[in-house]
Amino acid sequence: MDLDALGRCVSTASCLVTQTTSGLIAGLLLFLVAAGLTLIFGVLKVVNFAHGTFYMLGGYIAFTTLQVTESYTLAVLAGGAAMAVFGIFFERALIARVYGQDVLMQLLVCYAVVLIFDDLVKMVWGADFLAMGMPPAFQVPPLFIAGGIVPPFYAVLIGIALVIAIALAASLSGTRAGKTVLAAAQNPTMVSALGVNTDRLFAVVFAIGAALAGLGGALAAPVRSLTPGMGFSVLIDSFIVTVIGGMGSIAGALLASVGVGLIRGFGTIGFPTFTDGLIYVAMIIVLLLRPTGLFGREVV
Amino acid sequence: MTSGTAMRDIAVAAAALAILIAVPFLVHSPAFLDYIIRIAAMSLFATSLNLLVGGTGLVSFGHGMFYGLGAYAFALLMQRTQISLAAAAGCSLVISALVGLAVGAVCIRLRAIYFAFVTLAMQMLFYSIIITWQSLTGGDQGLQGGIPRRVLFGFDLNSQFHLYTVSAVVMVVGLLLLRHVSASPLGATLRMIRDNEPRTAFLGVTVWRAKLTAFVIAGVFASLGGILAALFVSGAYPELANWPISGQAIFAVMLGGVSTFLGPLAGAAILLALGDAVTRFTEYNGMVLGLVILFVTLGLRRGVLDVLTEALRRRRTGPAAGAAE
Amino acid sequence: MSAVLEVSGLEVFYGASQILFGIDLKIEQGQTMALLGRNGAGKSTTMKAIAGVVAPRAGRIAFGGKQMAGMKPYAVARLGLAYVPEDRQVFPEHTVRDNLLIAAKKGPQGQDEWTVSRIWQVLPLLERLRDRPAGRLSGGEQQALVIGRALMGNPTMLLLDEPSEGLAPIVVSSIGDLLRALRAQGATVLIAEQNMHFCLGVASDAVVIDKGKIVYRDNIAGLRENAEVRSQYLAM
Amino acid sequence: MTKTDQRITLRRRPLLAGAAAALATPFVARAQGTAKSGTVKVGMPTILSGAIALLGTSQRNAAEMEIERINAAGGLAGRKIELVVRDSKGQPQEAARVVRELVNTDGCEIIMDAEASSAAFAVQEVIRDLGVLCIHTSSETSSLTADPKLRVATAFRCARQGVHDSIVGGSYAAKVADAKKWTKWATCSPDYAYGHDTTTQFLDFFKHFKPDVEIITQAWPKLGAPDFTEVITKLIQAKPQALFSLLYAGDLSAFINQANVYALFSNMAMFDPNMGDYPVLTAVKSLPAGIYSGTRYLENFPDLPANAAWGEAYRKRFNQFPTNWSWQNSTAWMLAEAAAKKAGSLDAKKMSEALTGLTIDCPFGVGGKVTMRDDHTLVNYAVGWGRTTPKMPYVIDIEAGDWKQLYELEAAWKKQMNYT
Repeated sequence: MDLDALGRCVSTASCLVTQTTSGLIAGLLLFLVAAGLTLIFGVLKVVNFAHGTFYMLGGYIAFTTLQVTESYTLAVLAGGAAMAVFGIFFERALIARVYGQDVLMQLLVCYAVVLIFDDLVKMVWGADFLAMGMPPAFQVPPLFIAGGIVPPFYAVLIGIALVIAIALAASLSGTRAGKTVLAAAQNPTMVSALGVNTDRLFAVVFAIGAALAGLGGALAAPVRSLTPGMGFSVLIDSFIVTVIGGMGSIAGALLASVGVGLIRGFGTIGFPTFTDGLIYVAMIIVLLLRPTGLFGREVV
Repeated sequence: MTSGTAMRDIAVAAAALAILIAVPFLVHSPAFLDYIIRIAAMSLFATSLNLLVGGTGLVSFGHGMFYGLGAYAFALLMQRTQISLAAAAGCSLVISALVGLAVGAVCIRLRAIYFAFVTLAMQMLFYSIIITWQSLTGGDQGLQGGIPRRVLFGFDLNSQFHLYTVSAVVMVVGLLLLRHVSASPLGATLRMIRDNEPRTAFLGVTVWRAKLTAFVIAGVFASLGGILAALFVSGAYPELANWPISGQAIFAVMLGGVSTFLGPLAGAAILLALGDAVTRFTEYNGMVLGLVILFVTLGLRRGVLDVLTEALRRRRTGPAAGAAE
Repeated sequence: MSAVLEVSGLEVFYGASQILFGIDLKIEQGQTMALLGRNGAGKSTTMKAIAGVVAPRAGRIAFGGKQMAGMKPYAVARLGLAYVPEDRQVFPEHTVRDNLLIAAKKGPQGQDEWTVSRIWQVLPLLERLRDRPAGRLSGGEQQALVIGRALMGNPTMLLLDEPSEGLAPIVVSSIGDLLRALRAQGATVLIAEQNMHFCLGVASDAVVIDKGKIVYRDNIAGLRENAEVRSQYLAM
Repeated sequence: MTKTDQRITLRRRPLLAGAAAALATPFVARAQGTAKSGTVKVGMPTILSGAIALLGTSQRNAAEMEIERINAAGGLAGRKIELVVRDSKGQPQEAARVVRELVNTDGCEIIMDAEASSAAFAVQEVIRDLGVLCIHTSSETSSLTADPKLRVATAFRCARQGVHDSIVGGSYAAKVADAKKWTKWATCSPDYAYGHDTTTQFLDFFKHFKPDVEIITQAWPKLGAPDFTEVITKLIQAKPQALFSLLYAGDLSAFINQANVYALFSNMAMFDPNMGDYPVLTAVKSLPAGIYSGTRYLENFPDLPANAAWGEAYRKRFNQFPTNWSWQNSTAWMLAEAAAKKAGSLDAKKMSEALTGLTIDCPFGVGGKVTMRDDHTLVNYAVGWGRTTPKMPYVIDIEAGDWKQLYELEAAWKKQMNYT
């Protein structure tokens, strides 16, 4: 514990700005992945433990696409699109068979997929870690804003994450399709009885959720290492964010992601060896005060 | 519980124990002894989890915390104090009960999936404390130097056969006790809570007290399993407290079946044997295990013992099903 | 005239227990059929089975001559059968208008299309509440909303499960007015009800269900006269 | 429902029988294991799955090469080697089980323990119980062999170790810091036992050589963390002149990539003993020049023809670079070969006696020789520091560590730790 350092940081503008932005960066990248998780839970009531696998596959597919096409944009799109397709397949072939069943059944099906794809990735891309490298366009020095440091690459990532957050929120609350999705989240049978093909709706929602995870993996690939099993730590973080924010709430996921990012940003200064512990403690406190998370509804 | 079924259970347990103890005299197989020692640890862990999952409807994702707690408390007491093995084990169980009481008091307020997550969070917090508190726990490298395996009631636990005998006795007695709990009025109350919590509360049952009791009992038996695990590996490692160990117990429970008392034992036995066999044949054990899980969850849709008991019942009652065989 | 909906030999189980024991029903174009029975007689289950919400174990359900037993709810709805469940099931966080819009669907050619503004005409109370979340409406307002929502799908037939349940008498009578108006426009409706008086006022025909079987069928005038059936099965 | 159930039941029978047979093998397999007395089985528990599967695969490769060579020359004490590799997934309890199975069921007479640290400690306890010969080939934690309480008569370590790296690193860093007048330092190491212990060790020796350094901040990112952003900004805020880090493998690569985004390397120098290993050097796409790096495995260090030849042979055969773990594993086989020759038998006790104090010719040793010291640990292997360059040979200007100085300081350290 180093409360002096924390106090010093909070009272210095540059440290405050820099740690806040780095918290925001970590938080928003996390949000991309967690948004998909919370969307899938909100609508399908499935706790998707395979979400980290989508993130991993998105990263690896982006890696290979970049090698072939040498375009980071294409790589990111490929990562997201491939996971959308994979999500549909996964939902139809596996998850659709355990709807309404014990959460443990769903957990095990997802766990099986995690195990299988960790090994498949090892077979295809090898056991060694891979690094994608920074696209040349972003190999530029960082910007200095209000004494804080903001790298252009991260500025772009923050922008993309925010655009996706806004687009997601706007299309959910502003379009008929989005409203139907929200209605299906509350009462799928009734939505089906109104003539909406809920099978297809669920598959599409799952695909969007998976695509967000894949996009997250692909976007972050230039600065993160690709290894089999890399989805795990991201999965845990996404779960924490989803649970704190309230399962099914996009706004909650955004708030909690940024919160977790900020805890990391300042925790690393004040509590360098207990940053993760802080996050678990935060999660437990939130759950005790609000058992369904910040914005969650009671789930049966 | 009627004394008739209790007597029957005790008779079955005594017979099982007699067979287990006879085996090493008939066949020499150190691997088999190891296997039973590990089953002893895992089956207590999984069966205690099923008291929560199948018996109360409390889906805990963090039960491994108690397995790890048992292992660490016991190993630390053995390494750092001079107390006897039985006393160390007893103290570890008391510690687990107290921790179970505190953690349970926090967790059982929550329902369904949120209970699952807060138990998981508790386990991860526990794990991160183990990793961080290096001076006590050795951090990620675990407790080094082994556990001094003192003599217990004339059994020298350095000998594999003696450790095997003690493990077999602990397993059989532990399972018998858990069986007693699930057949007791408490067990019946827990099942009522599982099936309809509001109605149970309406009938005048203090639901939280029953749930908390179940949580503490389950925690104590899980840590008994952890103690055996610590004896087997002669140490305590953070992996014994990390979430995949909870996942293993969950899988053992589902694999064996939630609705039969011995389901988790069967699940633990199959899971361990499967894991060992797969490791012998391929390095892609995750893939094989994954496919097996898919087969059980999507193919069988129930645990193995559940399938078997249903088949047996059908054979006994339904002539059509009998003819089909 | 051919039957719009024809149910025969319908059997439904919940787990191991059988709820329906071979239901036969025939509803013709323009009929408003009341399905009467005590609590637990099997009314709601019959409605759910027709709507595709529960899957029957045996029996046939033909709608406009098309076999649809075992279809998913959305497929049933797309054939033109709109289902209004007994507990109403509005989307509580959506506004009244959004509840209607989610259900909007083209009907068969030549039919007068239901639109939001036409719903406002027949259910003027809803227009005043158009931007209120449906969860904050009263029971009667919600009932009006779900009937309006069902109409937005431009169905050829309506399934109403207990539309009068738990509502104040004045609300019940206004819903009765709406149903009579629909009947006058030639709508085909199946109403499951415990409230016989309500049905006597809106229905053209009636069947009585008890313990999962149809025990009586006649036109509404016949039921009105038959005190024995009323006392034996409808506890009046 | 009934129908499908029957079908499954019928088809399941032969499957079940097959599965039961497969599951039962461990309990009967020993008879087969000992029947072929012409060969000697060597068990290798290691990690073949997950994020550090490379630890296992690159050692298995090395073992394959050495076994082929030794078998061609007549085997160990006249017996051909048969290698049995098992994946423990890096879990200590699983490693313990696997080793017991390898010995009890498969009849392995020697264990080449290729487990990372925590599992190596678990293996050590099993070896204490079973009394077979064991050479640890990856654990770098010094206490495994330095602490007499942990030592086991038949267990040896053939791997570099933390205290050696710390002494050489401390002395090298002090020399550089003196020349460049760098007094303000920061550290950034993974938050687990290795990271904490070895960082402390390094700082002790560093301050021993250069007492006027000041550690202005310490960051402890989590092992396997995907994101180091907040740690990187914290380091930049602190404005040290140089950074010492023990990050390695994928974490190190991610850290460098993320640090590049913040232009961290234009603000401070970086010292990392784990940089000089090909998997990291080749994976990082824009490797900054001038990172001070320890040598883990490099074909150009030690600068011996035998080393270059071995590296090239490995690369040709497996189409990838060897790792630090590869040379350690290879050396273990060379030691076993020499010890078997000396002992004339594979008996654990005789082999242990032969191994203790044994010096052999080895491409990875200083002057082509390494020694298994009497405290059961490898010494005189090549250890040095240099500076990175983005192209092959990746690390240049390598200065070799001075083993004389190393022995002295190691002895002092052991005394301080009460290990004598």
